[in-house]
Amino acid sequence: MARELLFVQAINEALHVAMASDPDVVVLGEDVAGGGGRSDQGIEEAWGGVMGATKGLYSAFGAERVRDTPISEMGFLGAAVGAALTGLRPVVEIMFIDFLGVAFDPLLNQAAKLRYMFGGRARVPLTVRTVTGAGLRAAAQHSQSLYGMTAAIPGLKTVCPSNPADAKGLLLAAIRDDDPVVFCEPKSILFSKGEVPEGDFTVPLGKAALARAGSDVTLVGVGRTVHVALEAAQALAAEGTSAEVVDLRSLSPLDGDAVLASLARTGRIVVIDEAPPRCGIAADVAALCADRGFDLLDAPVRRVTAPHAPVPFSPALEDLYVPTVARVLAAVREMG
Amino acid sequence: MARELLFVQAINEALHVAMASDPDVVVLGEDVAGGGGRSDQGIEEAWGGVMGATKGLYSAFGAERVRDTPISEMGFLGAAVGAALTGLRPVVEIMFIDFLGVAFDPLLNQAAKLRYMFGGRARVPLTVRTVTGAGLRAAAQHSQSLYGMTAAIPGLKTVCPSNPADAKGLLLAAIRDDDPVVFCEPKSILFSKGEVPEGDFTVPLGKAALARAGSDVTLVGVGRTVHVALEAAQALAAEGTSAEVVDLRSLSPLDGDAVLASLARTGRIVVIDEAPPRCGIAADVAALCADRGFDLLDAPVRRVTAPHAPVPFSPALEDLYVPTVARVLAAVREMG
Amino acid sequence: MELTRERLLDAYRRMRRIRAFEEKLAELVTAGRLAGFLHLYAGEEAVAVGVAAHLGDRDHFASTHRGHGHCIAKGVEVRGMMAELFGRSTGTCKGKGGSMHIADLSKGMLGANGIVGAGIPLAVGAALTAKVKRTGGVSVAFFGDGASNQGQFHEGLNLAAVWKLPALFVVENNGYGEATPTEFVTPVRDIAARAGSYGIPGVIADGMDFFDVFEKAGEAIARARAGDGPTLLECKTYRYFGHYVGDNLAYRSKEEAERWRQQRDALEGFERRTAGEGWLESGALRAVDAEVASEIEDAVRFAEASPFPEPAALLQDVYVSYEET
Amino acid sequence: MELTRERLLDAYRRMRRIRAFEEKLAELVTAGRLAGFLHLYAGEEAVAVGVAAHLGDRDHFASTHRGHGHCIAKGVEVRGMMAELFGRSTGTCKGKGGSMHIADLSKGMLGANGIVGAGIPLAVGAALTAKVKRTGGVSVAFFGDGASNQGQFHEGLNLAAVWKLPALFVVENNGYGEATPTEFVTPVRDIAARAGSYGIPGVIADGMDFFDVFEKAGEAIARARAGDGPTLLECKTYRYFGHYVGDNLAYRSKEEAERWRQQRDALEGFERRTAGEGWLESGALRAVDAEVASEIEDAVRFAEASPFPEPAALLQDVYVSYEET
Ligand SMILES: Cc1ncc(C[n+]2csc(CCOP(=O)(O)OP(=O)(O)O)c2C)c(N)n1
Ligand SMILES: Cc1ncc(C[n+]2csc(CCOP(=O)(O)OP(=O)(O)O)c2C)c(N)n1
Ligand SMILES: [Mg+2]
Ligand SMILES: [Mg+2]
Repeated sequence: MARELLFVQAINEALHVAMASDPDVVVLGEDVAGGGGRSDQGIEEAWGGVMGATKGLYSAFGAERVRDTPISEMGFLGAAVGAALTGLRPVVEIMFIDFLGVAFDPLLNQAAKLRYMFGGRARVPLTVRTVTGAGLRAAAQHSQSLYGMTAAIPGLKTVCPSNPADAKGLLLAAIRDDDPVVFCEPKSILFSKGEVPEGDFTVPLGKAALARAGSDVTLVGVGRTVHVALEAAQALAAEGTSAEVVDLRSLSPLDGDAVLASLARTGRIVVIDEAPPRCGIAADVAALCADRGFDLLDAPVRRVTAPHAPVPFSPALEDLYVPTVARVLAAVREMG
Repeated sequence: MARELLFVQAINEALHVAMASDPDVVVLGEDVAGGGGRSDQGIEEAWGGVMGATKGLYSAFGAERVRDTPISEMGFLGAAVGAALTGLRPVVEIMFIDFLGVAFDPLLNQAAKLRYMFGGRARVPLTVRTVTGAGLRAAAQHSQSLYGMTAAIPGLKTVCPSNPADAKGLLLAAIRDDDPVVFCEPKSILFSKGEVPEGDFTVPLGKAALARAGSDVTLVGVGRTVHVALEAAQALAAEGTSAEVVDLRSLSPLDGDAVLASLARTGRIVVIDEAPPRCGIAADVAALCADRGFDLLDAPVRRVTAPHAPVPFSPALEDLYVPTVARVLAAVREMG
Repeated sequence: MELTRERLLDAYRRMRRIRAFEEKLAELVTAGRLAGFLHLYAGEEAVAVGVAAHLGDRDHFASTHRGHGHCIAKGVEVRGMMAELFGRSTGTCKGKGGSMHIADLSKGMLGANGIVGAGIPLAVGAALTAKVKRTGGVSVAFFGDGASNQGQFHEGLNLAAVWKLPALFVVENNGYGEATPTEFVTPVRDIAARAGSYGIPGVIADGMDFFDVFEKAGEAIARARAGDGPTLLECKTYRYFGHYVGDNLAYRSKEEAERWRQQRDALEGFERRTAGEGWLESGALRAVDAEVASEIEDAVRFAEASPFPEPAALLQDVYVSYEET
Repeated sequence: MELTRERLLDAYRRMRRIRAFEEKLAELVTAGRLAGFLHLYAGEEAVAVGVAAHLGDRDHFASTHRGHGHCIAKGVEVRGMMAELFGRSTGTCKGKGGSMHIADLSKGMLGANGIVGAGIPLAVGAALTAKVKRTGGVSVAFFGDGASNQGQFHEGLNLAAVWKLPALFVVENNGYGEATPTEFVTPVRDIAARAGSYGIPGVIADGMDFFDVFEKAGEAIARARAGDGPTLLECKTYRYFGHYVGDNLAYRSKEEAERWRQQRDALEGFERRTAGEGWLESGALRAVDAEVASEIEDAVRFAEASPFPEPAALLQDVYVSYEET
């Protein structure tokens, strides 16, 4: 039987594997060594990242390759782009995806565009790990799911795993990919467990996973909402409705074929996303269905998303903000 | 007969009207006074903005209200948020929308969220004017159409006029609105002419315009692509197809009812946008049709957008990048 | 400004209120009665209060993730603050902001802020309003040593300097940004030295000493009000608790923390000084302590008895002027 | 590094090549033969060439919107550059980048950059690579006075300083950011003073004097190569043309521009000095002038004769490793 790890431990393991197998991999970010390396004060390992994802890297790989950065996301992300351009393979931690607000240019105008602007004569093998999503009472500036914005940018790739095994395999794939990848870790499932293969393996970028097979309706999820979809599918099964669950995993490239293949089997589709509805992944998948999947559709394409509002702090409101199983069930039932 | 103005002159006129009618309106941005005010050197008015949109404001309203800023978009946009919060009504020029890369936080995490986070006990009457779009050989970092990203952010409004009259009326509405508004000026039509009413008038935020009535197919455009749609409609008319053209004008709030009303008349829809296809306005409108408009659809929802690529410099490639009339015609014809 | 007995007692009350508020929060979280990310200000009281003692409601504060102290110093009511932390509709922000977003514009409090460095431009903007509208107000941005490495620090100070705005920039140098020691990430010992980049005064104060902060902030605020532009004031200080409640503190030694608490505590220092000079007798301070303690208990009771927001609040106040679509 | 006759001639050739390239561009645009946003470097030649004279292909340059001079100084071929500006497939970037994005990693040229300040972190990253991979390389970021007010300047210099990276930051202070005079937006006269914020040396050079730039850059580069960290080098200079070709120049007087051209010109100064010291005779320089002039003519012919990119190029090189969907 395979062993179980927390999502965050799977990330940690992937980082260890990546650093051990390639000396060009460096890890940069706030508190990634977390004040470690002060042996004089008896402080060798300290934090290992605010979530613990980089624990042990400092001891294993040293100060040259595991670097606590100043709180200057634009500067160190931009530096990582320059490092990637010249021969390193940086893995950068942006503590919360919300902080792309102060670090957007290196992704939007540099990492994503340099290869194209330079006529293909450059590579930017950069991975940006970041934490996404609501559910932890962290309020409006620490709870966003901004992966729709990075998926919108040509030249970037974006992935968002829903379980520890994919987290490990996709992170290794992302680090070894020669294009810049934004790697999203949903904070609400960061401390949940799952089986994770040992050793070195990758999950390909750009491929969705069939999380559950079914025939009456397709539920599409991303990260945490895959679990919402699975729970809803279980509840629907009890009512005699057979739901298929597609875990997008990669948001760019998007595995449109997998979505359409599922739609061909079911004829009905609900897209579930933690982000607000406008111009996000849910709209994107819906648009795909309305175009290439039009002839397969037996019912309107429904979206169960957060509302068009910032994330509220109050637990009473935050619990209403995130997509729930009940809302998915209601959407499916309404379709008839 | 009403007089004709360039789009940029209409903007300029709106700024004059806004500043004259409200002493709290201030204009901030790079080169908005353009080095003016050095009477000792005989330099009273100089640039008035790189596009000339702020010409004459410095002479008319003085150094206290018309301010050349350092090249520090995050700083002065953030300051504008603080000023809006405390009683001014700032109009900020971000020279090209691409520069939101270095100025995203004040929009994403401050302007858009403060009112909500503060329980409604604050207002942020801020207008951000910015230039968008391709077509001027300005390459990948000066040609983006990022309004899908701002429309995705709850708490912000986003508008993008297609003609000088709307430019004037929407800008006055945006400045007087008590919420933060991103105001997009498509650079490819900035120097094109149109009739503009004199004096003080507004065009409401959140309302689309019917640019041309028709019965066979709906063409939805934004900014410059409204003109692509109108040209395509004319060509289609010659073939006996009657196309209706909807000018979105407001991207957030989106006038979904207007889109659906048109779809109800035509049963077929093509959305035309200068931005790449993923997670943008075109996908958003398509998703709306696939959901609330599903029963009205007689054909797949087609999108004519830029490709999923950065904007190339070479004129030979840039001309292929932007949506063309030919591609719109092909999309309509394919629908049968 | 003269430090009358009344003003001294008021300063002490604010410092004690901050301390008691923060200690109560640590207790509530540890007991599982309160959730959320809480960054406590205990230890740094002299900074916020030393500055606030010069200001009124027309003046503005912009704060940080570690904002409770600034709020209390600026006069925000603790009942509303506590209810906010409990996510109740009676909170300062109706429960929608939480710890990192408490704001009260009626008191000139522009908000705590979850984005490191983001409060700086907000304060600059409030100073611009003061200048353009001639309100006579001064605007203060508080931020950490870590924040002084952010672009927003540079851009904000540059803008305020070049426009000679009535602003004060207070950097609270507590030696750490989360777990990372300042010297790992900041190549200068004194952040005040960065004032040189903007041609403005850079001043260092003992952030554990109310009187030192009071004096130096007073000079800077007078300068700002006189139209002579901003000042960068570095206050050397220390946070007693972890970065947030729950922090394992693996990055600093127990001894270090004990040393600051025992040798440098702002409240004890205040008491020694005011007693030594014969300004305040200890009975008066104990009376304040008792009042504050019951205030905080009352705030907790108020918070816990308050209702959560109605579901409709979810979609309210996204905008001033349009309905949700 | 010793300035041999060969090195002097090489430096002169690069400066002349920049001047001739830029003058040709102004001519082509005015004649309507060329489109695009072109920011000309003419006037500032001594800066790029004075720095580049110390460097080889393992060393990196990160540049700005005003990048042609840096590219030429770093050894990028003018044929490819000219073809790039004409949008041809034979361009340095196959016509896809244009003036603001010319890059040639084989020459250590990390690219011009359309985002003011964005080249700074890129250079810092290249310096990190040099340090981690022990290449012995040094990384140089060029940027304007205007860019020194950007957050990326602050964050980039701080990072390089705290990590003691082999980097050099060259601020080309030409008195304007677009139309706005430096003193409108920058509260210090010498941008070199900002080095104090990072505990690194801040040095001022005469950006119109190749020899002064050469000497001061040399010291900084030696420091960087020795592992002693970065330097901020401010070069006082002037751009002869407008901000871009087409600029109406309403923001500066004709006399000011004439004064710089007539009294401070880098090429003339170089010739006076090398002639005065008896290092180079004017015949040798005129020979270089003639060679360069024909090189540039050849480049224009090459560019105009080159094909535009094929339509398929539109979707190529968005990614290394996936097909367009
Ligand atoms: C832009 C941004 N980056 C990172 C964080 C995460 N974070 C929150 S507080 C903090 C440390 C701040 O250090 P400092 O400015 O010294 O303030 P202190 O906590 O010591 O009061 C960090 C890194 C954030 N909230 N915002
Ligand atoms: C982030 C950003 N803001 C604004 C601009 C527009 N812009 C291009 S060049 C320039 C002036 C730059 O001034 P400086 O740094 O002094 O360089 P110079 O042009 O004088 O060489 C500006 C404002 C930009 N390209 N990027
Ligand atoms: Mg700190
Ligand atoms: Mg300049």
